[in-house]
Amino acid sequence: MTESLHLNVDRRGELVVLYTEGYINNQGGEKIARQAYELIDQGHKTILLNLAGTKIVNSIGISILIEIIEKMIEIEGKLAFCSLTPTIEKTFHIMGLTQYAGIYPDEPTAVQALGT
Amino acid sequence: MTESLHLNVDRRGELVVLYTEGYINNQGGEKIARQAYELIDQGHKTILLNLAGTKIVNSIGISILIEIIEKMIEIEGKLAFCSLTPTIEKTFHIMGLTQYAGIYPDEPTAVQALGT
Amino acid sequence: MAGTAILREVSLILPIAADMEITATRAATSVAESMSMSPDKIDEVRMAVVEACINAFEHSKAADGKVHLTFAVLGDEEPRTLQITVRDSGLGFDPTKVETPTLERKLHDRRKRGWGLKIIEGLMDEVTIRSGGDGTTVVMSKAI
Amino acid sequence: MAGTAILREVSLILPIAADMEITATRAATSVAESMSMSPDKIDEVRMAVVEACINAFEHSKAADGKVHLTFAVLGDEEPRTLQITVRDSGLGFDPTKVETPTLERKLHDRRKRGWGLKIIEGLMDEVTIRSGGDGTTVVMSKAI
Ligand SMILES: Nc1ncnc2c1ncn2[C@@H]1O[C@H](COP(=O)(O)OP(=O)(O)O)[C@@H](O)[C@H]1O
Ligand SMILES: Nc1ncnc2c1ncn2[C@@H]1O[C@H](COP(=O)(O)OP(=O)(O)O)[C@@H](O)[C@H]1O
Repeated sequence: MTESLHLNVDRRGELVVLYTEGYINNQGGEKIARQAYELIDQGHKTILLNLAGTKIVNSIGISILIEIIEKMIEIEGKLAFCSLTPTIEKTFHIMGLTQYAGIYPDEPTAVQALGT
Repeated sequence: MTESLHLNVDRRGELVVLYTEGYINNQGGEKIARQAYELIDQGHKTILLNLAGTKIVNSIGISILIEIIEKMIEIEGKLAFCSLTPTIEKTFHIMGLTQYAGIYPDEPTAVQALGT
Repeated sequence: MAGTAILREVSLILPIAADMEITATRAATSVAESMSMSPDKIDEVRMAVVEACINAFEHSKAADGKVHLTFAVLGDEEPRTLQITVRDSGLGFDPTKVETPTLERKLHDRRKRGWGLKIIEGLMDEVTIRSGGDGTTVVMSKAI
Repeated sequence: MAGTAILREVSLILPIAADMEITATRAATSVAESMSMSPDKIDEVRMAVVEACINAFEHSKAADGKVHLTFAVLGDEEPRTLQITVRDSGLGFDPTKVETPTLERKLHDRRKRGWGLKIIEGLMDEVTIRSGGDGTTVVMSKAI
């Protein structure tokens, strides 16, 4: 198939970085959400999604990410994003997502800003 | 435009290596031919076409390469190819081009075989 | 008038099937590249095409199971605008009844979806939607 | 019978214009990837598609200025074969009158061209050509 999403998890204490590779569509979004809820259940409260490996998303996939943001607000955690393509970043702006999730140009900047 | 061919020339005494980048169609083939005839006029008799940067060709482009082979036979020179995609190599076999031009997997092998 | 003649047009008919929107984005990319649109703009076009396609896939219930696309290069002498039409022969909907989503509201809503049209409008220069009993046609364009 | 049902079909109409064969190869790639064809085979399909398109572009003189392609995924339950049709409504030709080229002869000929059909036949599993006063249809297929 075209591109099914791959996910790599890097646990760094409280912070977890999730590296995506491929299309964040319905299935891709679900995969990220399953992983995020597992991490939240394990006590992690700060998740950084590094999207360097994702060149394409759709609104169904992003809607699922909004569910994670909602959960994070509930538990007073944080979901942040880094290394977005200009189009994905623009899309997040269009949706107003930038008000509820940190968007950083690259991983070092994100990690520093998240201060974990 | 989609892909107009770029050509890099590396003169190494008698041998000249031409590096192609892009689509070898009508215009791409003509560009290679113009360069090859210029080199032949300058006295170079062995030309290696390194196609590592070419993922697509068409039969019009290849036909123009056949003109170069004809010219090489005339002047007792050599045109050789290296670093072809499997499909381009298969196409050269289908056309019988391999009988009149050396086809090598990579540049070192080609340079050694051409013995210049 | 500038920018109104169709210089070139590519048509594509896709079956309603998983990931077929990717095929649409590739056709869009080819046509956009052929008019030397910048890579960033091409990428925005691709995203808009994805959204228009998945809407047709998901909502149209088109009996023929197809989505029809055209990619038209508009211009005078030079290409100026890429105009993309995404058409289905499905149930249609009333675009004026679609609520504009806001994240604030969506965060408390059960339904997080409903972003496609807003994204399309945000990424393309012009968007018009015609929809009725014989289906939906989204016409969207972007200047190079 | 195995391999005869059309599981999915994508249609593409291209204008006769420079580099438009690239758009065709991208559509072919998408459909071939969706049936998990190997990259090497996909690449062979691409080359055959290029040749069939440039033939139609160059020789058909089709009055509508268009080339019509379909990419059909054939199979039983699983996809088995990619069948590509390239059709023009041009002048047509008599395939039986086309000489099979050999490099030996071409090296001494003024006309070095004439390889397209041979390449298509060499790269695809099956090729049939129908041609007449109402145009040319090349149907070519490759199993995954
Ligand atoms: N092609 C279509 N056919 C029928 N209804 C559509 C079509 N496109 C959009 N709609 C309707 O418009 C609504 C909003 O679409 P959109 O903004 O893309 O968000 P979503 O698809 O996530 O609901 C859809 O829920 C649907 O009711
Ligand atoms: N779609 C077509 N319409 C009309 N004539 C065609 C078409 N395809 C092929 N032909 C004829 O068949 C000949 C052989 O085609 P081909 O093997 O592809 O080589 P070339 O295109 O280089 O001549 C062409 O020269 C042309 O006369």
